[in-house]
Amino acid sequence: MKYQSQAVAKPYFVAAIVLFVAQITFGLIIGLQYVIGDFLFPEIPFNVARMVHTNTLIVWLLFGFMGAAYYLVPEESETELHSPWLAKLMFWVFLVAAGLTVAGYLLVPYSGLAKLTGNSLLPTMGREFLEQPTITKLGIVVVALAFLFNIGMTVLKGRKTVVNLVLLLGLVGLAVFFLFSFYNPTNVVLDKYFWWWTVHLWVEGVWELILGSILAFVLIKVTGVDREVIEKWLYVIIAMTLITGIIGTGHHFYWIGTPEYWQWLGSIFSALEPIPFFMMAVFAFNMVNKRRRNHPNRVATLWALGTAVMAFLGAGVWGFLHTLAPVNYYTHGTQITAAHGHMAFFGAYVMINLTMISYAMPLLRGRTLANSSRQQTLETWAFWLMTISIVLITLFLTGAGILQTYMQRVSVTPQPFMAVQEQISLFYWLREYTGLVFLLGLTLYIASFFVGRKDPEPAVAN
Amino acid sequence: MAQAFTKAMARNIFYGGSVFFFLLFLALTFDSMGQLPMRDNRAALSSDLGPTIAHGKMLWEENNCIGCHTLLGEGAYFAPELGNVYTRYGNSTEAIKVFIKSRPVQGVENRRSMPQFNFNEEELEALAQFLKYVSEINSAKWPPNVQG
Amino acid sequence: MSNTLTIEGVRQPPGDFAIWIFIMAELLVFAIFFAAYAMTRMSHVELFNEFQLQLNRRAALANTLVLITSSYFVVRAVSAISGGKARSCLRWLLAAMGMGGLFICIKSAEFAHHFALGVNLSTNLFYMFYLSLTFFHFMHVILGLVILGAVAYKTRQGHYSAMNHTGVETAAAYWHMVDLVWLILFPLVYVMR
Amino acid sequence: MRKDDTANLGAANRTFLVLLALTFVTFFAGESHVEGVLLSGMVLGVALLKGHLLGEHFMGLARVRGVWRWIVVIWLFFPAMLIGTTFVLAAR
Repeated sequence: MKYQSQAVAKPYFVAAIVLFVAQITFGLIIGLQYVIGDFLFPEIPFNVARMVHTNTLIVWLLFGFMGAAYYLVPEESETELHSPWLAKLMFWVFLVAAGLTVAGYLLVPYSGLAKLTGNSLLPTMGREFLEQPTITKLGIVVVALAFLFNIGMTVLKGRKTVVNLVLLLGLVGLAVFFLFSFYNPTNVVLDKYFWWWTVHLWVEGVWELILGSILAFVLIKVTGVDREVIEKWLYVIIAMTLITGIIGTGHHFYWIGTPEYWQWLGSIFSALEPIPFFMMAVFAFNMVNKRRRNHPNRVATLWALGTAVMAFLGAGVWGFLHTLAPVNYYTHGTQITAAHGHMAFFGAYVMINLTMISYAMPLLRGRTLANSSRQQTLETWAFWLMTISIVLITLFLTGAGILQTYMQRVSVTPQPFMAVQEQISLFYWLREYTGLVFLLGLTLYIASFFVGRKDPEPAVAN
Repeated sequence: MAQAFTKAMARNIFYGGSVFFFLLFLALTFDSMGQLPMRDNRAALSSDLGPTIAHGKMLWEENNCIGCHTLLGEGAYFAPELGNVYTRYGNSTEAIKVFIKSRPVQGVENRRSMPQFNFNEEELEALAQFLKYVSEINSAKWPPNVQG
Repeated sequence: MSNTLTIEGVRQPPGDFAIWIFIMAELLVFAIFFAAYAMTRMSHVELFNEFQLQLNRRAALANTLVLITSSYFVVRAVSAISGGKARSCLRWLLAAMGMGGLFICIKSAEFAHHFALGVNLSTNLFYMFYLSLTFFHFMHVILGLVILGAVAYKTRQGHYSAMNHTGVETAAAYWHMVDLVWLILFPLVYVMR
Repeated sequence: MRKDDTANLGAANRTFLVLLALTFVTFFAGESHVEGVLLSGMVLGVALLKGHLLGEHFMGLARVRGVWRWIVVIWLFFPAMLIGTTFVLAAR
C-alpha cells in the first residue's frame, strides 16, 4: 500500500464479502424452493428470496467496484485520495441503505414496502433487478455522485493513466445508465426497452470497462509487464466490447414488441460479443507468460486468469449459445438464460472483484506483498471449489433448460410449464447439491482471511 | 519507422468506435420509437380501459410478480410465463381472476404455490386487464405455443 | 512486373496495426451481414427480386465509380507523402474527401427517395436488409471522411513526412476498407438476382 | 524507396482503370436480360476480382509477406462461398 488513503477500500471489501455470503445463502434458499416448493412458504416466498439473491449480488459487486476504485485510483494517480472522509461517509450511507432495503424486503410484504416508501409518487419498483424502493435508488444516485466526485478529483489532480481513465469512464457510464431505472412508463414495451438500457448497457457495456481496467491494474502489478503493452491491449479489448455490445443490446429486443429487424441486428452483433472476451483470455495468459517477476501473491494471479477464462466461457460461449434469434425463439426465458446468467456473472464480475480483493486485501491488512502460504493454499482451494461448482451449476441448468425447451416449446405435444418443471427436478437437485459445494468454497475463502494470518509471507522467488 | 501498433491508435479506435456505434444505436432507437405504435398495443392504453390497465401494471409491480413469473420471457423462471396467460386461459379475464383468488394462504404441501394476495374485485379486474393488454402486444409470434 | 521490388516485402500491412484489428472486426460484421442477406434471400427469392429491381442501379453505378476514384486518390495521397510532397498529399486527400462527399449526396438522394415513398426498416425483409446494409455502410463513409479530414488537417499542419506518415497510411487503409465493402455490397444488393 | 513507389503507382493506375471497367461490366450485366445463376455467378466473380485487386494494389497488401497478405482474400472467400451457394440453391 503506497498511499494512506487507499485504506478506505478495506471496509468496502469487507462489506462486499459479507453481502456475498448473504447472496449465496439466499441462492441456496431459492434453489431449494425450486424442488421443495413450500420451503419457508409463506414467510419468505420465492420472489422475495430471489430479490435478496440478485440485489445483494448487485450491491456487493458495486461495493467491490468502489473498493477497487478507492484502492487503485490513488496508486495509479500517484496521489492521495481527494477526500477519504467522504469515502468513509459514503460507505456508511450505502451500507445502511442496502441493509435497510434488504431488511425491508424480508420484514415487510413487498407491496407494504412500496406503500411505506411512497412508490406511487415516482413508481420505479417491481421490475427485475431494479426492485429497490425509489428512495434507495435515489440514495444510490447520491452515493454514486459523491463517489464519482471523489474519484474524479483524485484523477484530475494526479497522474492520468489509461487504467484510471477507463475505470473512470466505466464508472461514469454506470451512473449515467442507472438513470434509466427512473423511467417507468405504463407502456410495457417502452418500459422494457429502456429497462435494458440500464441492465444490458451495464453488464455488457460499461461494467466491462471497469472489469478491463481492474484486470489490467492487477496484471501490471503481478506480472511486471510493461504498462504500455497492457494499456494497448486494454484499449483494443474495450473497443471491441463496445463495438459489439452496444448494438448487441438488440438481442434483448427480439420478442418484447420491438420491430423485428432487431432479430437480425441483435443476432449479428451479439454473435461477435465473445470476441472481446476471447481477446481478454488470450491477453491475460500472454501477460502472465511474459511476466518479468514471480509475484509471491500467486493466488491473485490465479484469480486474474480465472476471470479471463470464466468470463469467456460464461459471457462469451454461454451467451452465444442462445443469442441467435432463431435459437432464442425457443430458449428465451428458460433455464438456459439462468445458466448463462450464473456463469457470466460469476466469471466476469464476481471473479474480478475477488481478483482485486485477493491482490489488495493482504496489503490493506499490513502484509508487504502477499498472504502466507497457508492462506494462499486455502484460497486456492476456495478458487477451485467455487469455480468448479459454478461450472457444474451452469451445466445442470443448461441440461434443465434443454429439456424444458424441448418439452414445453419444441415438442409436437407441448406440456404446461409446471408439468415440465416437475420432470426436470433432478437437475434442480443436482444444482442445489453443487450449491452446497460452492458454499463450502466460500467458507474456505473466508477462512483464508483468518487461518495462518500470523504465518510469515512466502519468500520472493525470482 | 514501422510502428507496429500504437497506443494512440488503439485509443482513437476505442473512442471513435464507441461513439460511432452509440450513434448508430440512437438512430435505431429513433426508428424503433417510430415503429412502436404499430406494435405495442398503445391503443388499449388510451382507451376507456387505460386507467384500469395502468392500475394493473402498478399492482403487477408493487407485488413483485416478476420475482417468480416471466412477462414476454423476462423475469424469474420459477413460475409460468404470463405474457400470453390471457390466451392460455381461453381469452378470459374471468379465468385469470378466479385463479388469483383461489390460491391457498398456507400454500400447497411440497409444491410451488402462488401466494394469496387478498386482492379486491377492482384490483383483480385491473390485473386481468393488464395481462390482456400485454397479450395483445405484437411480440413477433413469441412464445412458440400457448404453453409459454 | 515488380518482382525485384517485392523481395524485401514488409511483414505487416501498411498503417498502424491497430486499425487492421478494427478493419478485421468490421469486415467480419459485414461478412455476417452479407451471409444473412444471402441466406434469407434463399427463402424469399421472389420478394427480393421484385424489390431489388426497384432500386436505382444508375445511382449505385455512379456511387461505385465515385468510391473507386476516391480510393485511388487516397493511394495517390499516400504515394505523394512517401515522396515527401505534403502539399500534393493534402490536395489528393481533399479530392478523395470531395468524392466521399459526392457519395454521401447521391446516397442521401436515394434514401430520400425511399423515405418519401414511406419505405422503412419494417416495410419488408428486402428493405430491412437493403436499408440496414447501406445505412451501416453510409455511416462508415461518414466515419471514413472524419478520419480523412483529421489526417488532412494534420498533413496541413506539417505532421507527416516521407519518413513518418503512418497516420496517412492508417486512414488510407480504413478508407479502402469502406470501398472494399461497397464493391461487394453493390453487386449483391443491386445486381445479383 | 522512390523507385518502389513509382512502380506501385503504376500498378495502382492500372488497377484503377480495371476497377472502373469492371464496374461497368457489372452494371451492364445487371441491365441486360441475363438472369439467374449466370448473372449472379458472373457478377460475383467480377466482384471478387475487384476486391482482390483493391486489396493488393490499393491497400498495398501485394507488398506484404506472411499471413497478413491474405486478410482480404480470406475475407472475400467465405462470404462469397456462402453467397454463391445460396444463389445456386435459390435458383433451383
